Amino acid sequence: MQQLLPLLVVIPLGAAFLIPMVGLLGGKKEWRISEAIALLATVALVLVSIGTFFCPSAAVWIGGYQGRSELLGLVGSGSAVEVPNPGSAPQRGVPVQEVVPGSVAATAGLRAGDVVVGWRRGSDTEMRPVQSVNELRRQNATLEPGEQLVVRVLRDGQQRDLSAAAGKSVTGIAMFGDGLTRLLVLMISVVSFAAVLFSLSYMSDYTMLALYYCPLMLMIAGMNGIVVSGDLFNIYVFVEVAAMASYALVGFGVESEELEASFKYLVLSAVASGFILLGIGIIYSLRGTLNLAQIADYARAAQPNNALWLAVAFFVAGFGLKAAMVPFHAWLPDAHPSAPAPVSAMLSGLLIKASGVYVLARLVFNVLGVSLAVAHVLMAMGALSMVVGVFLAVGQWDFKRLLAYHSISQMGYVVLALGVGAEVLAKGPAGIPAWKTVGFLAIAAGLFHLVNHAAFKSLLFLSSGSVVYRTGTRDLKKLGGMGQKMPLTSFFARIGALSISGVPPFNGFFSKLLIVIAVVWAGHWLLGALTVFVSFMTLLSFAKVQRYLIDGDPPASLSGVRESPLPMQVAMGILAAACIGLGVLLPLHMSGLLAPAAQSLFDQLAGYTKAVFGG
Amino acid sequence: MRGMTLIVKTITALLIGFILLFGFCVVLTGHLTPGGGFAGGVILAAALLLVVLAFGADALKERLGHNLAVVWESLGAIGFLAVGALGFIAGTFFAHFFAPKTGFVLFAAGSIPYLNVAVGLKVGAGLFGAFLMLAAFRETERAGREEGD
Amino acid sequence: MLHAVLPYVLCILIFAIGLYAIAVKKNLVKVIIGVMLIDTAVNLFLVLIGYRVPLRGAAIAPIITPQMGSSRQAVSELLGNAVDPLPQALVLTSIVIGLSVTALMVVMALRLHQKYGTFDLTQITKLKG
Amino acid sequence: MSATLAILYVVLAFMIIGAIVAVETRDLLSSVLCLGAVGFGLSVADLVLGAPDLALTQLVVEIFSVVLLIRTVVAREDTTKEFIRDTPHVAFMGAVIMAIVIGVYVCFQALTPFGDPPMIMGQTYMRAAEQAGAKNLVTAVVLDFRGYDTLGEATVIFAAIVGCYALLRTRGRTAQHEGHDAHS
Repeated sequence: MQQLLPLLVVIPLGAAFLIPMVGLLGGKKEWRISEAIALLATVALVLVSIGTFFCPSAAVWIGGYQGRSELLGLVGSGSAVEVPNPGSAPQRGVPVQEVVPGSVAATAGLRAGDVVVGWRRGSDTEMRPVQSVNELRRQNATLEPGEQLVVRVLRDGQQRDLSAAAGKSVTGIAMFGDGLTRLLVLMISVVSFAAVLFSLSYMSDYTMLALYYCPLMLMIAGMNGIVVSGDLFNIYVFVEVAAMASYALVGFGVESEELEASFKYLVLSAVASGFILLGIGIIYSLRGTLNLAQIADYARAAQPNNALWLAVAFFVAGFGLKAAMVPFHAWLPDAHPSAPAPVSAMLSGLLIKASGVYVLARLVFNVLGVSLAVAHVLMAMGALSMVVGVFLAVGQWDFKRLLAYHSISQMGYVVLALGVGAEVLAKGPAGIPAWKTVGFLAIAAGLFHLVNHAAFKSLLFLSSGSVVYRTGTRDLKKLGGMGQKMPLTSFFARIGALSISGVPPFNGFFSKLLIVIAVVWAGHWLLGALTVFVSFMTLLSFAKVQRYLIDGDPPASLSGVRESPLPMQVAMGILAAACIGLGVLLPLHMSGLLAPAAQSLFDQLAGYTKAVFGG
Repeated sequence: MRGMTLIVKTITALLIGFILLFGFCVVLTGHLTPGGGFAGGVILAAALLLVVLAFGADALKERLGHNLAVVWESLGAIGFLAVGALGFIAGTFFAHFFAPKTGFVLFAAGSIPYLNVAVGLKVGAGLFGAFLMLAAFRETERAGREEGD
Repeated sequence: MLHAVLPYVLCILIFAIGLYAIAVKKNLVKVIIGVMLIDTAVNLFLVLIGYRVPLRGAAIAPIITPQMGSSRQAVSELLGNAVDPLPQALVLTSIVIGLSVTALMVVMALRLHQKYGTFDLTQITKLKG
Repeated sequence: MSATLAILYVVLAFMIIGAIVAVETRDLLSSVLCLGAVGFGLSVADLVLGAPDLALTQLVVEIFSVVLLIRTVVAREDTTKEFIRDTPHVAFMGAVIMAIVIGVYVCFQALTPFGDPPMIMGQTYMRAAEQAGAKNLVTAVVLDFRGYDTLGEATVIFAAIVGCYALLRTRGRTAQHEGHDAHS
């Protein structure tokens, strides 16, 4: 893991930096060279992501030097206040509200209810009056090795001196891989391999392909960077890397609609970034650190205050915009269909998950802590997305736009399941008796549907690309009879359609079933019924696709259409195999793939901190 | 782009050396004084941009067209990645692979000066290349419009 | 206590003005300006967060000057009073990202103007939705 | 109120006025110039708040982006031409945004007060950087402790420039594409 995690970012970045240099100097063969580099890089990524399954979870610290603990672990009122001191004059001091277990303050023996009135460092002889908690934190962070910080506390009317030496920790940016990371990394590398394979034939219509493969690699690097990162600002940077590459890819055809969609996407995404960065600023101001595990450690002890709620609201708005959840979904139906088909597959299949839902889930479950308010917001957003997305999809005649609306709807399932999981965990034993099982089930079902959606939505977008490549149109009214003309493509499209509508042997059925079970078990009968209803609507919508795209006789204008080239078939074949495999082999991959991923969210704050700091 | 008047050209010719020197200075002493690779890179790009504005886009085309600018930019990016990847020798990505030197000298502070140079190269070449590309686009657009009229 | 919050709120006001421009203005250039205002406000917010009131005088930048030389005491006095360098590092990154977004937006505006002949967003409407 | 704070308020007021004028003025050129003034204000604020690195970078970047905007965007339209009207929901949006600001004001009462940051990671970084030999501690944080972030930042601008190149191609597709076999 030590070496493998950075490789997940280094490989695609290296490829991306090489491609324009080699590509633009390569003359007429530029696209061949770019293709070769991109294909090699994605194959290497698939191998590395499989390799991560054979290594134990561990944190890697990127940059910096070995340092000392900066975790004082003391939660109290911001600045000193006047406290009554029975028997003598009142003193100024900082009342301690809570102490983080395992931190420096806890080892020193501080307890909630103490009042810190003074401090001195190892070499000082006199106690100094304490002004604020932050002052203590600063002093703790600057201790020399072996030096001790002594604090004088007022406990039960008596003064005592407590001392503690700082523990060990490290500086730099954390990279962290657990079950969830492994699952997502595998998903990203397989889908992007299929997309690059598909691009080999599909992109031959476009000009200057070095400028296509370079952003594609950057997008993969960005998504891998998000998933393996253990640092709040680092996540933001890689979200921006992936987004910046995707703007260029959405507008790659440089036609009016594509540029317009790209501009809309860019503006809304820039607003989302502003919100996210404000949230990060608030978190840094409150906690003084950006490391996710350290923030989680504070969050275990501190009561959330208004400022923290504001940060959470900013995160929900920002990452909700990136994930295109319903109040913020306006850009997705324009941006995803406008991109070239393999890019649509990656945007819908991967990007909204990695830079939206994954980050939101990680922050809610592992970093900031689950709470009823956030859980209800997630459930509302999920349910709304599900319903609104599917109703908008049913009326569409543009094949790719229809698929894009279904992306909103299907991601609604994921967010709903995660929201139900968060609600059950937030209520804890006070809620339903089997809260552990139900919470775990809801999280696992949500993550399973996330992976399934990556498989079948990418497959559907690739098959739409295959149709567009041969016929030049994606208007369902002008299409038809593809079952005769393009039998393999139609076969793959059918597998994708059956999976997304939740027909039994395929993966979509199992994940939707699990979601319905979890939602109903958690006591939300109405939401369960809604989930089933939306699934039925999805089936209807894809029956329409079946009717107008595959069945019937081809119109006269499409009489010369042939099956699409081999690389496209192979790419779709891989994803179709994934759709069937994820469904049929559920008992097999449950223990190795899905359960560890769900476990890492289910362990919440304590589990995450423990896993990062190693014990 | 035709360029500007003789006065602007003369002043630019006099100033350009100093601006470039200042840019290099900011890049190289980033670990000692305010500034660093990014600010220096933008200054370098702005200096080249001044040449283009004063003398027209053709003045630099032979020495630094926009394709060549991309190559320089990629080189800068690869350099940054390579310094990071050399850390694999010492353990992991971005680990310190040589002992840092202290004091007010040019090549102190571990890998920081090398990273500064890489960033400066990347940003300078990249921004300038983008500006050249914009200028070239304006040219083709204008030509297209004149044909159309 | 007003001064503990007011700088932050004024900074958010700039953010809100940017948001307003994006939501209300129908001119492409005004939308670009709105996005740039948002970037500015966020950068300012991060710098404000790192500010630390020194014991006396003006804010102290986290830079060791040759005058301090190798005097341990001068250096540790600096470390005890200088502003937080970490948010500054974040802002440096954020400025670069803002510049990248601006460059890309300008290019798109240029292409859209070439296609439609106007910056008026009410006329750039091939896409519905 | 200290001198620093007083200057800061003046600069902030200047920036807010600049922002309002930039958004509301009808002339695009003045609008862009006002935006430049806001950026300049930020640069001054950086100086006041003890961040000379940022002041320098912000100044250079602001100049670059204003030149970019004027050369490429404003120059191509008669800037005083007929005014493009706003959406009809101006009052509503204004109310929403005032609500955001008031909400933020209420919530920020619980934020760490201005001028006393916790500086937990910051202090660790400063001391370690000082031992590592960097004199400009910000550069040490940017390129050493958070060098990985800076790699990401370099990648962002790389992506943006490659994106500019890609979007400025005069033709996106090789031929007017109608499907490979459709036109038979």
